Amino acid sequence: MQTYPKKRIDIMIEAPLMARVLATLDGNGVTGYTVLQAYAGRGQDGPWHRDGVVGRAGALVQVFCIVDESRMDAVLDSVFEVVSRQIGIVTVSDVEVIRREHF
Amino acid sequence: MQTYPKKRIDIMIEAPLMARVLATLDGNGVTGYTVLQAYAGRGQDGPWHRDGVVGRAGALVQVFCIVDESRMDAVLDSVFEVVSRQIGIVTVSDVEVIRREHF
Amino acid sequence: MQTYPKKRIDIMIEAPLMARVLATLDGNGVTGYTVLQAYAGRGQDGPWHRDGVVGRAGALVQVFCIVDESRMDAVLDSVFEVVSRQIGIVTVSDVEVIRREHF
Amino acid sequence: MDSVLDLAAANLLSPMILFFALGFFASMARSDLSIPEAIAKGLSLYLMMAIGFKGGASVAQFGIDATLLKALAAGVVLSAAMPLIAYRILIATTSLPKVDAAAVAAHYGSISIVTFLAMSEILKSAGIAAEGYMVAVAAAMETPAIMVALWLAHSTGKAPEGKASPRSGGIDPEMVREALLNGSIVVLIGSFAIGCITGEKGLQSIAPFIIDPFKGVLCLFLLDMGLIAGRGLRDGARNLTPGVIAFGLYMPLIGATLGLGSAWLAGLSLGGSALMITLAASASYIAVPAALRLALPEARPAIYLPLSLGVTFPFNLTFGIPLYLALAGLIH
Amino acid sequence: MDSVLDLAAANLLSPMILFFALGFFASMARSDLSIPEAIAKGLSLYLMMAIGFKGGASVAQFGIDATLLKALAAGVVLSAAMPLIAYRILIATTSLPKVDAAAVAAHYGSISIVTFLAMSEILKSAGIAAEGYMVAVAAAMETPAIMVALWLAHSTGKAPEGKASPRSGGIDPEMVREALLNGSIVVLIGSFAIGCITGEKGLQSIAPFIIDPFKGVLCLFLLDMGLIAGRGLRDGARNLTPGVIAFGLYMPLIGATLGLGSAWLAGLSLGGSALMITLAASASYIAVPAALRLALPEARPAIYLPLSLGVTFPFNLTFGIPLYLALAGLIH
Amino acid sequence: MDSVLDLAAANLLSPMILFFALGFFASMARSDLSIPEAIAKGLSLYLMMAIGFKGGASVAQFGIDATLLKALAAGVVLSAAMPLIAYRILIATTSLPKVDAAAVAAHYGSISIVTFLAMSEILKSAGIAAEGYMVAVAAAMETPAIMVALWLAHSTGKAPEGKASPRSGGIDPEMVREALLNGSIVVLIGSFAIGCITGEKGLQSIAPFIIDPFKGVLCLFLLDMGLIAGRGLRDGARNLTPGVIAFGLYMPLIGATLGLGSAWLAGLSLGGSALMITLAASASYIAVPAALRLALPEARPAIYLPLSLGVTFPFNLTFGIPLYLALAGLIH
Ligand SMILES: Nc1ncnc2c1ncn2[C@@H]1O[C@H](COP(=O)(O)O)[C@@H](O)[C@H]1O
Ligand SMILES: Nc1ncnc2c1ncn2[C@@H]1O[C@H](COP(=O)(O)O)[C@@H](O)[C@H]1O
Ligand SMILES: Nc1ncnc2c1ncn2[C@@H]1O[C@H](COP(=O)(O)O)[C@@H](O)[C@H]1O
Ligand code: NA
Ligand code: NA
Ligand code: NA
Repeated sequence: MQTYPKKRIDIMIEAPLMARVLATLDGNGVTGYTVLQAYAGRGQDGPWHRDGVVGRAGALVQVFCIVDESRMDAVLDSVFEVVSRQIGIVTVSDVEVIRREHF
Repeated sequence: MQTYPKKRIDIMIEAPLMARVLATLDGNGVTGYTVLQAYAGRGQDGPWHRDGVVGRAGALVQVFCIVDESRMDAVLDSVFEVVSRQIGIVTVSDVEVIRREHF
Repeated sequence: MQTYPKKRIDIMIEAPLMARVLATLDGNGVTGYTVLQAYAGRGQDGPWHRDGVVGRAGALVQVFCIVDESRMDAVLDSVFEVVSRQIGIVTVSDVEVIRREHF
Repeated sequence: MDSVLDLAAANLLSPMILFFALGFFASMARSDLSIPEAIAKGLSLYLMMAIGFKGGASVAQFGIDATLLKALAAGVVLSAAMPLIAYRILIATTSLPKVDAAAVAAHYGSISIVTFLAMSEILKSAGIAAEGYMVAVAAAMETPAIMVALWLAHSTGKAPEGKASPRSGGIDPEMVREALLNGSIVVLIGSFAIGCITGEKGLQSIAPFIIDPFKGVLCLFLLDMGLIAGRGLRDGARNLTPGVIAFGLYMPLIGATLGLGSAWLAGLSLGGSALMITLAASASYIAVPAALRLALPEARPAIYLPLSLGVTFPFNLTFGIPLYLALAGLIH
Repeated sequence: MDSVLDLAAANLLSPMILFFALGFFASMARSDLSIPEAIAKGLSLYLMMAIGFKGGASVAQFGIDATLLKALAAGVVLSAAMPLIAYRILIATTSLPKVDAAAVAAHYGSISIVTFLAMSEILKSAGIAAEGYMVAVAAAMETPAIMVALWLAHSTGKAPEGKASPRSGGIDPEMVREALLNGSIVVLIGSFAIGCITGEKGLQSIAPFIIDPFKGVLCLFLLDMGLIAGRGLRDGARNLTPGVIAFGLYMPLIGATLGLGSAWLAGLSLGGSALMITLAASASYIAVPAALRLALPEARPAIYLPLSLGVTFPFNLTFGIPLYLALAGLIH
Repeated sequence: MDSVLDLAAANLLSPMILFFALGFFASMARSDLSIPEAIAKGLSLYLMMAIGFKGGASVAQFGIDATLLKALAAGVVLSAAMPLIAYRILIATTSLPKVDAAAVAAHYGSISIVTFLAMSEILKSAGIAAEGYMVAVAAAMETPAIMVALWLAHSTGKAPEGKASPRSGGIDPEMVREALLNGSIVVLIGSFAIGCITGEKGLQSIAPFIIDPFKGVLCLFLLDMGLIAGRGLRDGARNLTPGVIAFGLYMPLIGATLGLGSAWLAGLSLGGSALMITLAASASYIAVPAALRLALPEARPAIYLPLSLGVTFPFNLTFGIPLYLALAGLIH
């Protein structure tokens, strides 16, 4: 089956920041994104667990977004601007998609 | 540590379609798969959020499946048949595994 | 935007084993990790579903961890020691990160 | 007429409707208020269990008669007939593609159990009894509309079959099984049966769980429905033309009229008639969308969901309910 | 004998058992009905909290005596002894590998708190009092069986140690700590202690939460247990040989007999004896599986889970409970 | 003085505090007990809904007077003034960087609704009435402190602006909207309004849901708060210097004193004064942290969360509440 190379951007971010990151992606004309809720983790600031957090702060979400390579730099730049002052991990990886029109 | 190259297929699909996609994977003899529940997202049809959806429709799940390259095309073809009329995003990426027998 | 190559290790593991895997990662000096909760799946031992499981046993979690290539083998070795007798799938893939200091 | 207005005012100022309104306006104002999916599902299970059990226990107490069968038959016929009417109206008055028209029509043939619950509470407050088996009628009305709408979509020939595999279109038996065994129906009918078997004694033993807090739980659930309906309307309104929105407001009235006739034919009591009218007037937003995503994926949820959830549901809850009760009064 | 049959019929037709059956058959019929994990966990916490608190408050009211210590000791001995018996029977009558036999044995030494709850409700309906501290006995019986089974698995030498690191086998102290501090036990014993401290007054202040709706919540929880048991049996039956299935049906009777003896030795009341018998007859499906996945990963959950959940649990709930109550009657 | 000690003892031995302690020690002992996030969120929604509704219904019954406005004004002034005081103290007595000092200060200006709930229950048990609108005062006190703290952080010029975009710093209107429309406040104020509208009659209709089980639900919720507070302290204690911990213990007393003055100025009743003192003494751990992560990300949650949750909250719950009630007695 014919596949097409794209980039997958993964952004781990604190839940209270989610709306801001999504607005940034919207502003960059990405065709879509998906959010997963993380369950637990540990970083330099110590461990956290979804069931042990009050309110929205503290828990992380993972936003991912499949984009064309041509758009990648613009997206990364503007996402980085949002997450630079907060907890946030951004990774990029290679994927192949089967429907080109979608991205 | 010795690792072996495999393919990871990720299928984002509406929850009501999940059973059908899993049956397709079963029918293709994959050794296993795992499903994650997505939390929120946006696509061409607008945004959705798990806490704002009634019933099963609307929310997405992400099915992933580690397969041997030799089996990949067969799996992609039959998955594509199921998702072609619905919302569905399929990506393929390279991974290395540490237990060869398992896949 | 400047990115740096790292490795992403994904460990699918039964929930009761989670604490042990995380302790192993802690012991290996990884800078952090994140856990997602899986929703359903199938393997050689048959299917499972989060809503159909009593207690902690049976459901899977996915631990992932971005590490520098230099540390990868040590992490894999010690993780493998923990999961070798249990259900556990470990994959490794290439990612690029935008903040080098973090890993 | 006076009493209808009184009823309407009383309904609008009841905690149930006010909590719905709170949710609706919170969504509209983009508050981050949300009820976790698991809690919403739990509340919904509770409501199905409680309403089913109470219906069954009441059947155990008062017995059943031929009316039950007549009411069931009337319900099934209504559920199958309303999509045909709705479809024709949509084709005639809007520019919706046929496949979307069929999908919308399915929603109006089927029912909204929450609207039914709200009417039950109003009847209870007003001290009006109703046939306990109306919950069985509600369950029976969920699915026929889906089958008819699928037949409409495929027989009018315009459903783009494209490269679709045979099993992703048409009415296959697996889909019928799924629709009949969907979780809510199983709990509703199962609890109804358990209520029938264990009767008044069973009811008493679990009354502090399923009866006493019922209305309060319904308020909390309606808060969530308000959030979802408001969000649906906020995100979806731009996809709805004025003709389609109007349909979402007058179709319930057509349904109500048909429901009135059926209630009269079946010989239901005042309370039973009000419930039958409410079922006919209400539109599905759970069972039908889930079934259509599988069987008619070309139809756009962005049309049918905001229409059913954001337009018809709030209309029924606020203005419909007192009106339907008044309508039921016409034949009693 | 008459009254046993009456009791059995009353039990089978109680809302609790009927909701369990509803869940069981819904799973068997592959309905998509499911109760979200978070809700199931919340219900289970509620049940632990309520039963613990009530037990404690009753101890505060009626005091404790030497029977408490005797009952605790009897429970611990039973929990440790039953795996030895079960293991021997399994080795003698089935072809299960030793490690699986040890794992299954652990389940039958430990207990099912839901079966205990169901018996408590039956006693309450029948107006039979029971010692409040039986919840402490239940908690004490959860863990010893696990230790004995691990010792069995390792001493019979056939546990494939392979390349396993030392900390993934054997009985390490960390594992004991985990088993003793597992969430359910902490809530059960903690609520028991709070009930002891705050007594009747504390109980009254939260009775509308922990007493009144208790039975209804238990029904909803049993609906979920039915779903899970049905699914367990559906997916797992093919892994169970007739000999193993038979064991899942007669082992509870052996346990019940031993429980009867212990109750008699400890000098428990009619209600307390019925609970002790039920604990001995019941098999774990929560604490033990979780512990074994860590400490004995070679044992196959595909054997022990369907057996405990899909065979023994339904058997105890439906036929066991009236039988165990009748057994308790033999010594009173 | 006697009665204060009695009150303190009664409070410490109430089921509420004991469940909190159970959770606290379970976390400390690293038990795996946890309450699913969805359940905790559901319980919290329930508590907001119930307390808001009851407050509103009481206003509907007893009417409002000028005291309402005075109490609201006093609350807003307190919430804005306390961060200024707290900030100065922290700068003078600890080595916290300015940005962390401002962040901590924000927490102590704002309020903890759970502490408020616990005080309400104590008042109810003691048969002391309180102004129903105190829930509105509570809502009004949540946000002003955040604004003042942000102004502090930015005006003292030491907030590292770095390469931050304008919208991630300062007080932007979007952030104010978010803080005012946050879920808990919307439910609290919305339910208060619904209580005002539907009054005693509305309250009666849902009392079996929002009144009867209230205290029991609060116990379960406090079990969870105990788990979270214990975990917060366990993981976070090493980040807190003795000076900071001391601040977490004496700042509530300063707040209480200011609250006492405000209650006196506003002319509140005994119960209302106790609630006002409690609000002033309590520290936020939900609304403020969420807002600060957005607006002041340089401030370290590892300081302010364990301090507010692990030190001040348990202190207020156990020793603070009886003390604040005694304080309120000084002006009545
Ligand atoms: N190397 C990593 N791999 C995966 N997730 C990480 C990693 N480092 C940090 N995280 C996640 O990001 C969160 C914040 O990290 P930190 O900013 O280092 O405290 C952690 O709690 C983890 O959930
Ligand atoms: N480029 C993308 N990257 C990640 N997820 C996407 C992307 N596009 C769509 N999605 C997900 O797929 C769903 C349906 O997309 P669509 O069919 O475009 O409406 C969205 O709601 C997202 O959750
Ligand atoms: N090939 C695979 N791809 C993705 N997930 C898998 C795969 N094989 C197994 N799994 C997951 O791992 C669990 C245990 O697998 P197994 O040990 O084969 O029973 C399954 O229930 C799946 O959730
Ligand atoms: Na209808
Ligand atoms: Na046992
Ligand atoms: Na304060």
